Amino acid sequence: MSAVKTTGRNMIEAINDAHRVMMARDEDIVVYGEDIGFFGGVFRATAGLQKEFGKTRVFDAPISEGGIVGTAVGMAAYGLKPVIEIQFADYIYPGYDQIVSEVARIRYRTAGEWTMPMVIRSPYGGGIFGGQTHSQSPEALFTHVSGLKVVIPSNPYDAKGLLISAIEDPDPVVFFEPKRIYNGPFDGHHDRPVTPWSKHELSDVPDGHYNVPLGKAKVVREGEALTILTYGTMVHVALAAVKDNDIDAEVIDLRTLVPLDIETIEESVKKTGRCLVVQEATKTSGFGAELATLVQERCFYHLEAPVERVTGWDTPYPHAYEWVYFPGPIRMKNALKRVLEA
Amino acid sequence: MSAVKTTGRNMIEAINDAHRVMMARDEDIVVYGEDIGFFGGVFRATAGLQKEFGKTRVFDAPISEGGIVGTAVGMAAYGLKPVIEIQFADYIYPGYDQIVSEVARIRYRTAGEWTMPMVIRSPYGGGIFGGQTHSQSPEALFTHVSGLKVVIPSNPYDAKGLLISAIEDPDPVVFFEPKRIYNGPFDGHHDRPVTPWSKHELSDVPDGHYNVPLGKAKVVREGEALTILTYGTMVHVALAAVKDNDIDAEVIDLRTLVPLDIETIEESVKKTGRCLVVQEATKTSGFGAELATLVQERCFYHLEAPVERVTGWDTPYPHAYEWVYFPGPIRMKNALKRVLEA
Amino acid sequence: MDKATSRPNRPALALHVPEPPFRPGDTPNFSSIKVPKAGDAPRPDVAAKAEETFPLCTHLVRVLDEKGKAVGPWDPKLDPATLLKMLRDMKTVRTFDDRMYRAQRQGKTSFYMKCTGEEAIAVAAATAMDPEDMHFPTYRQQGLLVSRGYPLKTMMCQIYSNAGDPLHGRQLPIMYSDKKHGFFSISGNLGTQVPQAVGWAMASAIKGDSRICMGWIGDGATAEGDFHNAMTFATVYQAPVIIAVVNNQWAISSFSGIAGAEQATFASRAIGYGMAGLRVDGNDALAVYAAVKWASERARTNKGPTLIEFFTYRAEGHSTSDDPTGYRAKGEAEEWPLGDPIARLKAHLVALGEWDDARDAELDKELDAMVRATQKEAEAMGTLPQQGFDNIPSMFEDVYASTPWHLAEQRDEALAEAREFLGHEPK
Amino acid sequence: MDKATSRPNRPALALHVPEPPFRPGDTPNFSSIKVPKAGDAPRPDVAAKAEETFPLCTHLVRVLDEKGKAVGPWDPKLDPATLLKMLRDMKTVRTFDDRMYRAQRQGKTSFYMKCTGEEAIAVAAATAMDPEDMHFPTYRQQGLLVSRGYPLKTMMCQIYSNAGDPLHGRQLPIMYSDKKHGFFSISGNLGTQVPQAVGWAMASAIKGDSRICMGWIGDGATAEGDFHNAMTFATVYQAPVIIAVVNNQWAISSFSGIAGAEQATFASRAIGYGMAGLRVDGNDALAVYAAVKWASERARTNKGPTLIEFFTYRAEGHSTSDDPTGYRAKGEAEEWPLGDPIARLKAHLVALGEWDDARDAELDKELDAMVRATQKEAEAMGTLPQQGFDNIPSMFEDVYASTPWHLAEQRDEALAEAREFLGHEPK
Ligand SMILES: Cc1ncc(C[n+]2csc(CCOP(=O)(O)OP(=O)(O)O)c2C)c(N)n1
Ligand SMILES: Cc1ncc(C[n+]2csc(CCOP(=O)(O)OP(=O)(O)O)c2C)c(N)n1
Ligand SMILES: [Mg+2]
Ligand SMILES: [Mg+2]
Repeated sequence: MSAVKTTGRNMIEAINDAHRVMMARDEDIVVYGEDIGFFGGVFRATAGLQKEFGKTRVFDAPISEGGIVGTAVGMAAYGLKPVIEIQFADYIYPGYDQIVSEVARIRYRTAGEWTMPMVIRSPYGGGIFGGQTHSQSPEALFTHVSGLKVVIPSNPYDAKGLLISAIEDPDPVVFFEPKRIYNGPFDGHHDRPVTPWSKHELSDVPDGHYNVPLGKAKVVREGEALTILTYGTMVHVALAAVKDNDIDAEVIDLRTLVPLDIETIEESVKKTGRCLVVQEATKTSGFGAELATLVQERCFYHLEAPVERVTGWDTPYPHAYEWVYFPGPIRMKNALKRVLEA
Repeated sequence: MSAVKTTGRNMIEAINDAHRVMMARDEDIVVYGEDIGFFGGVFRATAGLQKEFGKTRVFDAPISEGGIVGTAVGMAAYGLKPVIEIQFADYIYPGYDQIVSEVARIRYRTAGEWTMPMVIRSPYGGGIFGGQTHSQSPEALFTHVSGLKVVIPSNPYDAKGLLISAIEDPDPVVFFEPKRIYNGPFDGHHDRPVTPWSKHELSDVPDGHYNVPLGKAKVVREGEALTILTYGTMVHVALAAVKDNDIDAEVIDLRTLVPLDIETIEESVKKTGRCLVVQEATKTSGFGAELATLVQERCFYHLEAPVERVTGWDTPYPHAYEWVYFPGPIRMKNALKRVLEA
Repeated sequence: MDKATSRPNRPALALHVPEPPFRPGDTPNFSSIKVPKAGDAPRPDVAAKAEETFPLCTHLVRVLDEKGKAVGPWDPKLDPATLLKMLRDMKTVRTFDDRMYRAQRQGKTSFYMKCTGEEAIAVAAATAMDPEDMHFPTYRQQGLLVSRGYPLKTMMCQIYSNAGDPLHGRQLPIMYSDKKHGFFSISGNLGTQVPQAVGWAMASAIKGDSRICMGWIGDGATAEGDFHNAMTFATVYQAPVIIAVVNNQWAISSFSGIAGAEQATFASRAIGYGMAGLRVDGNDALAVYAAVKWASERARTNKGPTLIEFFTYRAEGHSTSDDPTGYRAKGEAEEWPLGDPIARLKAHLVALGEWDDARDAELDKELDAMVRATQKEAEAMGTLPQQGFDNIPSMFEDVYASTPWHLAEQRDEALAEAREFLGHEPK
Repeated sequence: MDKATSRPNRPALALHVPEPPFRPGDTPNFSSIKVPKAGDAPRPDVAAKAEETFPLCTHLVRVLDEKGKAVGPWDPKLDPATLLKMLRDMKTVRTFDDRMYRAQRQGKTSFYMKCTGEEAIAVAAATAMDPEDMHFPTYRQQGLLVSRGYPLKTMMCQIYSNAGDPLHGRQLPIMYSDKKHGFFSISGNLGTQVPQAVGWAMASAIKGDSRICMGWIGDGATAEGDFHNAMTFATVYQAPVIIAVVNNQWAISSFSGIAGAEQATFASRAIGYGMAGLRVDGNDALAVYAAVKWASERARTNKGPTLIEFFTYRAEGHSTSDDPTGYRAKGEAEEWPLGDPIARLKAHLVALGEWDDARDAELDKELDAMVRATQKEAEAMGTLPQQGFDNIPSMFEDVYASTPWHLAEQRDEALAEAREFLGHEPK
């Protein structure tokens, strides 16, 4: 077998390439959303696609998230595969009814006669001084909805491979992209210079088609002292904290929240006996609660300490207090300490 | 002090009376929603109010949950107190954006200059053969949203007292009413005859004004063997299961989910050392996950067994399989066994 | 609250709350409703600019006159066989409704919804469209299925959630779904289907297909944001879609004024978007047919979408859960100025010399017998009270294409519970 | 997917995707835009039936002609002092925008949005309404605050999220909020404010108050369901509200055709609901004033709501995060047929003999100096880079009226973190 050709890509470029690869392979894929056509999207995720695949497969949509999702349901019912962009996750709510009541339910309520293969992509998370309405992490509002898959990549390689898998998946996938790390990984040290993806091995993204499977977590660091369960931007924050504090943690990048890779989680926690779950989202009823609950349900007798949570606070994401809100290095360190010293 | 006069009321009558009492006391209360005016609501919760308080304080709204909540925001900004009805919780999603992005955030984003005192009432839960779209329990989609209070009564006395407190509260309250028990408590035995509220002491509802405070749980049964945390219909199912299986459980009716009465919970679990959380909602990322996580975070060293969950399944609520879906007596019994025998 | 201000030259404001003309106890009198003469409405060319239709948004396309004669430019000049099939289908719907309503009252299922008085709309629309065309219906378009030959027995099995229910007992009665008959799964959530219809039509256009699509919505549900979403997307992309508003005057207990009908017809919404619009006598099967035909030809030739308001009356309660005597005057249906759609189509056939009372009575008998016989067959497969513990694993299927671990665990738990509850292995 | 069907006599469908007339590299030429002569539009009585306004939904209310003369029935005949105040306010807005844009570019804050070319709209609307009336604005109505005398310094402090920011650094720059000035908190979520405005107006009517309300929305955002919700509720309850669509032709990179402007004007939406509607030259301060005055008198006398489309052009990028050269032709603003609103109002004052170039230059200088001085004062209270660790407890306030245990715990944790990060007790 010949070596796979790779190209250095940041996350946006990787996501863009996933679109390109899949649109060339599957004529039934259509891409639309606000500003995604000629302009290529406010984050440039769809740059060049309209030129390459034409206006009827890649086009701007009215500012109506409900209409975007609603028409996508019809398109999927027809037999197309819509890959739609919601400009910011904070603006997904006008489409929430169509997602929860329709996209998620149609396979079930039609006993499989109609299916809803579609990908709803949306940049999420804070760390870019976006204030209350460009910073939210609403994944838990989707993990509670049966019928949806929820995927969150943490690096360019996974972003492309997961997006390809999401597009190929027969079920609807909500695909949240951590916008803070579009252009480079972020370790939570807002006061230190950032490094671009080009310095990171996972920006070496294969050209062409490949899959990172849905439902499979990745152990991004092996360790014995505790297990850290996280996803998105927080993977990098967790890795940095582990390094900064010289802790032999096992760090698991979940990649898919639903369906969850429970095996990898259980195996790890049973080994380490301690667990920390890390989310950027507001604390109460976040996905971390589901993770913590599952871990204690399934690994209780292996646990030497309570499962701890590192999360954003239960407030909106306040513009100027971004770095007080963001679950950064100190919050990580303190939680690690709690878990390890308990 | 003279004895308080009481009247036997089912939950609907208690809720209706709370409206009446409050509307008479506070001219700024307006009540609207689909079919709630002349007709008095599909569950009759607002029966007679239009006649008593006039068409400009009690009126039918267009079938537009987004418009209902959106206009309520404006009314609250003006200085009124809207008490609005969403006909079924399953239909709250078109209003979700206004609730999450506006109602919940306005006090915060205006630094308290504008507040959003309002009550969003909605019947929720299954057990009435309502199928997928008249049975949902979406409370966890609101407990994750900071700025909202979430209240769920389990009997007529609490329903009236909590609704009065919700109306008087300076913050927005999502008030979910377990429709299965509007007319009588339900122990989960769908195959046994139901009893009306009139046979239940908590249907002895005081006339006039009284409060059941928000944020305070109620120990509805004291016990030593384990703590059951639940709310709504499931309070009755839990009590029945405890009785049927002769278990000395402490049963806590949370009444308010946010803000939670953590003291009562901690005190009980630290005493019993075992805990079961019970929700009717679908399992994954339900409010039970937050409860279980909090309990193990705060009572870990008192726990002799994992915190277990009794929940609905991670499927839509299927019409004919209502009693396979519903977390009934057998699911309760098995979970109690797991918690006690672990 | 801050005190309401009253200022010089600034009059006190007042809220207008619409109220229907009649409430229980009143004697309904609909003489204020303007009913244009049959044949009066002009018929623009199918390729006309949208604005040529705007006057029709406040008019009423009518073909059948009081004597049952088809008149005017909208007369579709249908052959008697087609007319007779429509009559038969409409009668079938009504007979079916009556039987199923009773079945619910007898405790055989949980819920039922009739479309009494509105039978012409779905039946004539189905007749005017191609069989390959797609519908995104609401719960009052059972006539589409009947007209397209979907088995009544299967409908009944769905209503009973029994072994013959293609939806495996998952959906509320009457929430049919059938791909082969171009009938999209009915949603419990009002309005959602209309942008979906637009999306389907957009997809058909994207693929250079020739199939068009029709999205249905009630007068009350037009207030949902999704109606606007549908109108916007249909307009922007000139989707080959027909959006049908069935204005039956009521939304449960709320009259159409609560959805905005006091100030404008529902057809007028089209004008706001620059979309073609028609307002049609929904109790006149020929007018319905002609309007849908016109709009479908328009859509089919890439001339853009059409909004059609079907003006009709919900002659019965909203559903088996509803008692309309609580909020509207008795006798409204009888007073309704557009008459009964079945009677009017029958009169037309009689006027044509193609039909008579004897044959009509014969047909009624035949349909009644047929529906009863079908009902027996369906009930042989079970009614709701017997359902709910057979084939439990099916309940965990189709959440996803394949069953993830958590649903597999839950399925096993559910099976164990059922075993214990039943005292034997569930079927 | 199933294969797209192609059938006899059934032509292939095609999707229409709107495309703006000019893209980067093109030479813009707006001669296809019909600009009616100033003074041409009739002015219906304030109490007229809504339908009398319908022709105005496709017309354009204009008062100022090319020579700066005010002509026709919509001439509000304002006194020079008012005109001069409007000119001053519009210039203040522009000067402020320029300074704050630069401040963002200098790294003093995260974000800024100008309203260049649209200054007449908010300023003249504020002038036409009573000071007690309420506004539910979007992010391009800074002119409302300026006209109502809200301190520029406070606006700047909000932009810098500094110690003088009344919103405690919680909101994105320019998301002002001030109750005293009747300026409702700007939302990041498009469209939400319009049904809120209707609700406020309904409340005012319920209480018999005399204050009316104006809700603002951009052309692009009219596609949101909330726009329809607002139109429906406003119509049904005849709320004393004005709904203003600022059609500046662009929504970030999407031209107004993507919101439906190819088929109908935004003012036309009013017709669909039976609401009064006006389409107004948004670059003509007098026309804006006159239209808002008309609509406000209508609302104030319980004659119902009005939809006004202000036809204008977004002369600059969407925000500091946007570079319009990526999607539209250079020079569009200069070619825009309705000119610059400030230049036009100035010309009018000059034509009236109330103003001249010298005084105009003087005013520019004065405003520039004033804004710069204010900016210095504001910056003395801090710019964004210095914010974020002072008064941390405030960040946990106002989530609720009082702080529940979980937020108290989180506050204490945040304080401990800050202590550690800063190496000293946070302020
Ligand atoms: C989103 C949503 N809100 C509310 C309901 C409850 N509901 C069911 S039918 C109905 C009335 C619908 O009236 P209309 O649209 O006129 O249709 P009709 O029943 O007259 O055919 C209502 C309010 C619902 N199903 N979905
Ligand atoms: C619900 C929602 N969707 C998307 C966005 C992102 N967004 C911010 S401004 C904008 C364009 C708005 O255009 P328009 O309404 O015409 O107003 P303008 O900027 O031209 O004043 C978009 C898409 C948002 N803020 N809210
Ligand atoms: Mg109706
Ligand atoms: Mg715009």
